Amino acid sequence: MSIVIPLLILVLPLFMFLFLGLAGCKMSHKLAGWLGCLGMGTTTVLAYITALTYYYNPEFTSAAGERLQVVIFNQTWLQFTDYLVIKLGFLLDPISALLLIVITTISFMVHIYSLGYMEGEKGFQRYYAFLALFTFSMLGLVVATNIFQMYIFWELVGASSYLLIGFYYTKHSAVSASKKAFIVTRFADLGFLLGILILSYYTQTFNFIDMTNNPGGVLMCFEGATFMGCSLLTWALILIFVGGMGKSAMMPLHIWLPDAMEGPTPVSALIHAATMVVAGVYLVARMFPLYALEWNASTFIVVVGAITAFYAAMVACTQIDIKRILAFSTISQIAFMMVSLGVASEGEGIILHHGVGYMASMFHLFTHAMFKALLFLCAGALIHAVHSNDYTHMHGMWRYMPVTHITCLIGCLAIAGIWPFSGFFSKDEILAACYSWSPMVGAWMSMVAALTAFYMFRMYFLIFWWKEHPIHHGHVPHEAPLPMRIPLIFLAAVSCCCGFLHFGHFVSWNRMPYDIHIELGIALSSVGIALCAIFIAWKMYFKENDLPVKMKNMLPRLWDWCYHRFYWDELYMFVTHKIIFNGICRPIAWFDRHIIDGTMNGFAIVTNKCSYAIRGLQSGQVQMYVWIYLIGALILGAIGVLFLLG
Amino acid sequence: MFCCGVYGFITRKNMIAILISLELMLNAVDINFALFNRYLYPGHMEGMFFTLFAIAIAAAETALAIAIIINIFRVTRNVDVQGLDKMKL
Amino acid sequence: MDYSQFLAMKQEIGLLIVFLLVFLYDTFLPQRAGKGLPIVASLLMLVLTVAGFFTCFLGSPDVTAFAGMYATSPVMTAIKNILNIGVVIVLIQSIKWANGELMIMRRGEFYELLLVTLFGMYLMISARHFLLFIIGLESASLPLAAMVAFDKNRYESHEAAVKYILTAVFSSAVFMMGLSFVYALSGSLYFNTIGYAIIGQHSTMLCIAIAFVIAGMGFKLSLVPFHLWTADVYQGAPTSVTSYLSVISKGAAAFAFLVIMAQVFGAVYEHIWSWMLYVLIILTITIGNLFAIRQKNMKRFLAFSSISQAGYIMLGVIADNTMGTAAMMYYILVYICSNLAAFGVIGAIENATGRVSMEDYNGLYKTNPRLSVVMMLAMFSLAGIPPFAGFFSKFFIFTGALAVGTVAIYFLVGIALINTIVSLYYYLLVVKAMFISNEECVIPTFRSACSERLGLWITVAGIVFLGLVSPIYNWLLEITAPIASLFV
Amino acid sequence: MFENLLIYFVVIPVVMLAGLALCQNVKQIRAVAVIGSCCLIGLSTWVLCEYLAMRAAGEDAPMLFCGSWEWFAPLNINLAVGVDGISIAMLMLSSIIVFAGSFASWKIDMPKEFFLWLILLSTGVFGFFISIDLFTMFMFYEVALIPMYLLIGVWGSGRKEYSAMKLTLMLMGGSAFLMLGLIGIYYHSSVDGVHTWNLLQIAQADAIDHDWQRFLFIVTFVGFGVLGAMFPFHTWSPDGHASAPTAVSMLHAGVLMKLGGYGCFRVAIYLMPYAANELAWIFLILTGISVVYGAFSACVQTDLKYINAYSSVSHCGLVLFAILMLNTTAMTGAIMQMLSHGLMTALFFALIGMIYGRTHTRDIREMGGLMQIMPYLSVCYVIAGMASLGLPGLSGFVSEMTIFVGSWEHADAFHRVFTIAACCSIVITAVYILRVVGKLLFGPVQDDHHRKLTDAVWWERLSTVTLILGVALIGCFPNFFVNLIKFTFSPAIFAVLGLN
Repeated sequence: MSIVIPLLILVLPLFMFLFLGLAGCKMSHKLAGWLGCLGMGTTTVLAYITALTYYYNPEFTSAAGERLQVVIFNQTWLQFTDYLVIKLGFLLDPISALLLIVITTISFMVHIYSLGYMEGEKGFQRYYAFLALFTFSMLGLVVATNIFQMYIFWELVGASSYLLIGFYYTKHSAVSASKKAFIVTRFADLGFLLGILILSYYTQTFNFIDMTNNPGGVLMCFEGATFMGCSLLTWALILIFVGGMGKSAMMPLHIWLPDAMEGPTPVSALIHAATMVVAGVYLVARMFPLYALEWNASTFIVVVGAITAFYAAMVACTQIDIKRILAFSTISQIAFMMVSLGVASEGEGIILHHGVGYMASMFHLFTHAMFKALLFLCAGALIHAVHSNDYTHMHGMWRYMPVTHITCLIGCLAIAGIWPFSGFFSKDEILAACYSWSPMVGAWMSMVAALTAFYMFRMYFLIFWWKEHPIHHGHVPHEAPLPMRIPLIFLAAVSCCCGFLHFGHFVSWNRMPYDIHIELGIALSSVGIALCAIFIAWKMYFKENDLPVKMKNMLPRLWDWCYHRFYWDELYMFVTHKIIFNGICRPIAWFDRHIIDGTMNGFAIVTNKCSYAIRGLQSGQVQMYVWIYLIGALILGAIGVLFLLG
Repeated sequence: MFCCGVYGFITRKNMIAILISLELMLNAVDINFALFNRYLYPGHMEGMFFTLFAIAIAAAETALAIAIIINIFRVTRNVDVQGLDKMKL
Repeated sequence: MDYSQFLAMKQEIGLLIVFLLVFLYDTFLPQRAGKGLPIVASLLMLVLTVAGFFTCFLGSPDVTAFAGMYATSPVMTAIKNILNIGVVIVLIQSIKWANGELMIMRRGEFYELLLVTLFGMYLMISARHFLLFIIGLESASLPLAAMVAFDKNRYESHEAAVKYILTAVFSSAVFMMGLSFVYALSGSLYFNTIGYAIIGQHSTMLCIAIAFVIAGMGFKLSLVPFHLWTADVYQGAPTSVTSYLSVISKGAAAFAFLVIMAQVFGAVYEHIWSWMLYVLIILTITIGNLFAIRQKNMKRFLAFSSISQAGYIMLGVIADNTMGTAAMMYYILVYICSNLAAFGVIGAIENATGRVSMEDYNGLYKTNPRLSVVMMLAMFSLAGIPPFAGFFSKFFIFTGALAVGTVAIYFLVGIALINTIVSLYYYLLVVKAMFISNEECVIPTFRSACSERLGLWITVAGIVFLGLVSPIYNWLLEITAPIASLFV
Repeated sequence: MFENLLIYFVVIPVVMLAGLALCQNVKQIRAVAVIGSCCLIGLSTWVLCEYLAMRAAGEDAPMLFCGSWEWFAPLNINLAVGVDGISIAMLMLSSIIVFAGSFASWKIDMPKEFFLWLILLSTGVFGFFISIDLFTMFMFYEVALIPMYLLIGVWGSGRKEYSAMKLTLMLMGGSAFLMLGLIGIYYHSSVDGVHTWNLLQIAQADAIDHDWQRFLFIVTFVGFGVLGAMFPFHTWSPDGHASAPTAVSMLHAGVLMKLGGYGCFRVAIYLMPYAANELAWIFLILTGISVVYGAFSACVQTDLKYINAYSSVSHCGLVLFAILMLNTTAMTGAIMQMLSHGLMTALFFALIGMIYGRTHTRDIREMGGLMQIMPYLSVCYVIAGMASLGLPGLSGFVSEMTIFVGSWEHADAFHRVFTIAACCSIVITAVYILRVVGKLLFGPVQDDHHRKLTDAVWWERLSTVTLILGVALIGCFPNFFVNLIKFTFSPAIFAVLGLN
């Protein structure tokens, strides 16, 4: 494949960023918006060309049917040692091609959507510049040929996320949310960095292909290197996963994601639902052969994922802010993907069930990106209409926003896992993988799936039904403008039908084509459970009634904890402010000013004191002078004698 | 004798007395030289010569010192050495 | 008697001629012409200096005269020339003061006394016998007492003179006492003879003798604890005399001290006096600095600064090698320039406004930028800041000292270096006063006299070029090379 | 003598000094400053190109453009010059910052005196970087230090007299140690009794015996470490920077602090490899502390300059930390960090100066929402912040990563622990940078008087753009710089590794 198109995929967004960033302030909003869309559209087309060429051109398939990993280009960027070299390159393989499609599609949709949503906002051009920056970084991340390139773009993605969350920089909440997001992910990235350092120290390479194609060799490199009873490889993988936890908002590093909803809603759709947050999943998938080697690491992933999934689902059941509900739902769904990756193997390199977990995870990544972006964009349309994030200000919206209503319903059905919507297929595979790993995990995840259906429909009913819309000040909600409707419809369509894709043919753990089997038992039971959950939600929230309040009063403690997200934020506040800020920083600053500085000043003071102390010597009395003179001479003689004898 | 001179220098208040003490010290030196010459090295006369010169120098010193003390006396009407502490510390 | 021996004493004789000419001028020319005396004296000194350099460069051989009592060599010629330069600058700077109202009657005496002390210093430097040395020493210090008392109308001047004469006599008594012990031990007063005689002698008496000799010389050099007169005398004496005292007298004494220690007591360097000097140097530098920190009177401040500078000069003695000697001579030369620049400014300001307190210098840069810049250069040079000469001299003297190579010397130099920080502090205080502090009653803008400016220009040139122009130091090193035999 | 290009790094500033002394009005002064600094940038670029050409031609001497002219011949003191990749990088950095600094002090009071001192300072800096003779190196080092006193004392703000005095005394204290060390090196520099001050010859002879190496290493490292803001000798830095005028902070943090790191490498480690290998751990502890300690301290400061000063302590600590790792990668990282920190901290101080010049306060609690009022400056500030917290594409990332990868090459627990601690600093850095950015630039406008303020004018823009370009250039094309620097290390490192 020629180098031009892949290169353009990366360069075009970067150029748009620089161009809009530097020249944007001289343009009109409209021009900037259209330019942004045009650039993104071109990128999307190029990405599709690349991905489809990759999937369908036999050139990229080996004789055995295995899809090849192709490095389109790989340019040395920074050379540490002879072996450790950061290269900037373009790796084309099934998952990166998949992500290329996902990212460009969603990004393009968001670009179009924002034309309507962000209309008239101050800093419109800046917004598009940041979107372009984000897209560039995300694309760079997924096509990374080596782990350090991924780290580079990982950081860039974090920074663009920071900029976009803090887009409304005059709002305190937005500023602190962006700060929180950056710092939490930074903390996680520290783990990632350490993981990279450990891994590269032993393997002497950053290259993904070198590592993943020869997991045995990697294991050899780590021969005998242990720390606290675990192989250093495990530690490295866990640390790298910590990076993924940060970005993908796994417990306990999830706290930034709900707050990140302070950003504009399209941004939430793009970054905090569809693309950036799955970077962690992508990272693990990228390194899957290594994780498959280490039972400890993959089990860690499963445990973290399972807990997070349940936790986020519980919390989502009680939230009021629709974006927060969606945020927690995102956390929960990503946890699904993580679990799925974790359960794909059993350690020692043994892949379970043809690696269905891996495939399912990627599949869910794909479908989730579509329907979650859809849901967020719907939420954006609603917010655009009522100027509030709070569902208590919505209710009964079906009457006013039919398109939004229908598309949102499709999104909810998809996420709930109802046949024939896309979520059904991917979630089913995940559950199947879980059951084959351990029935307990399978049951647990089924429960979470039920919860998912419940809280999504809780939200749906509360927004669109429940009771008549309370009209304030004669403000009647209106349907979203055209630029916002197009993406909704497009994504809804995709969510409806992409489940029928033969996903296994494109993506599998060993890149061999693989046929998906729907396991009827699991499929039926999970749909059944989901329907039950939807039924309960319907019972409780379709019409205004006092069931929710009763429920709440029945389990007040639980409700409280869920509502307050199990007080994680407060815990973090306590740790950062009380312990780190007041307990470490302040004492250090005090120590510096008073002890260190005091010592230095102390030298000066002591010198001065000495100076005053001895001033009596200079008494002005000649006799005193002579006396000192004589004593001095005698002492001098004594010194001579002393050294002479001693 | 040297020690007496030193003692005198340190304890006397009157500058003239101090001057006399100084003379004592110088004379002690002279005697030292003369003695050493006479008893230790009777062959040469170096010590003796030195003594002669030292006496001359002592005289010059005394003259100068007295001149200055008189100057002081003119200003302060006093020859008390402990009063001379306008400049100190 | 071979009268050709007098030829060895070219410089002394030149100085005598100058002295006589000044004397004759003063005595026989009418009162009106008295105003010309300072200029004439300066010119004559300048001629002498130039002539001295000629002898220097034409090559003056090592000569001894008067049965070895007197000796001269290129090194000694050089140090005398260095002193001459200092004297010329002092004389130029004092022209205005000497032409003041108060001085009309006594102008001549000042110059005569000054020249006599200079002669004494020459003798000290060239003496190879303690008799001659004592004569030099006394004639270098007694007339100074008269000079210190020169300001008849100022009480401080008299007080300073009394303090000076009493301590001076006391110290010379101690010194001679030490000599008498040395004599008792060696039976001779020739430097060489004593040097040979005391080889292997490690008696308590020798220790006492050396201690007394060091004390006597320490008085002239104002080493702690023999320094106590310094501050009072510097403050009390007229500025010109103070500057003379602080550089010329100190420089001559330092060199003489070096000769005595190396030639007479060289044999017991390691056993006895190096340790004494260690202690003395540490005390001198530290205490000098500690006192200097608090001083408000500029002259007194410089007095303490010069005490600590003397400590650094002593590093050249303790080095006990040619590099140290050269560095010491260089240090003296640079010190002359820097200190005279400082005293020149102080004198100029004192003459113009009568103010000598450090607070008076606040905001000086606003009104008298040039004077402040000169003062700043002087301070930087004294503090050892490159690219000014003081840096080089300090560096070389440390280099010379460290050639000894023992742990003790590293320790000593370390302490000396730490003290440079303290000294930097108080030198910067002056700079701060001039450049940073603001004051209501700033010294008004004034134009200093031509002579003062000339003197300052010379010193500034010295401060700037003495370091950067390497041949000067190279030459000093070259001429000290032959005396390597002195240090065994 | 004048056929050697390097000598012009000293000649140009001296000519500038002379020119400034003759200037009559502020226009001429600015002209001299700008033309001179342009010449310096041109010269350093020229030297860089020539250097690369010579290297490409296969020249493999450790230093190029070597020249040596006798000065104090009996002591073997020469005016010896020579450069390798590191020095050239430093020269580039210095010339850029002098350039930016000249523009940043466009409207200073008493411009003549100010620029005289500033140029004298840069003379020292340039002279230091081109010297390979310990004596001249030391001389230029001190020349660079002392103008600081007046620059801060006269043109500074706040507790300027105290800070200026403290800074000068502490730095001179460091140089006192240094002088002892350098003379010590001189006396042990060769076996045959012909002592030399020449770095290359000393390194080649490798004659300093091990006991002395230990002593001299500690002394020289501490001496340079004071300037490199090594814990616990860093306290001059916060006060000094806080009181200094803009251009001086820029030059001081940007260039002068680099003298410390450069000296530690060039003298302490290069000449005493054995002791460096043996005693590095002492200073690793200290520098490791300063990395984390500086970052933590910066978190609670409220004065912009204090924040930055502590951040400098942390970043410069990283420089020394990396140098002590004694391997090529980490040392390359150290030099990269010097470049990077030099540029970005200069940018920071320039911006702080510009903001302070408008709002007349540096307390972040009294400001807010500046992004709405002065978008240009604020954006620059964000870029500087991003560079500081190590965003890829800007310089900080490159250097930090190189350092971490290099440090990680030591597999023992001691090094690992300190490396991990150093890595942690990047998180803390993010905390304090974002704290400032959040409080200062974002949020609502705190003080309504600030609404009237104007954004940057052209000279301020020029000054900042130059620095941002530098930061971005290093961040985007690091390999060029890394290759430039790396070649330099071989002899020094082999010397160290040979002992292992």
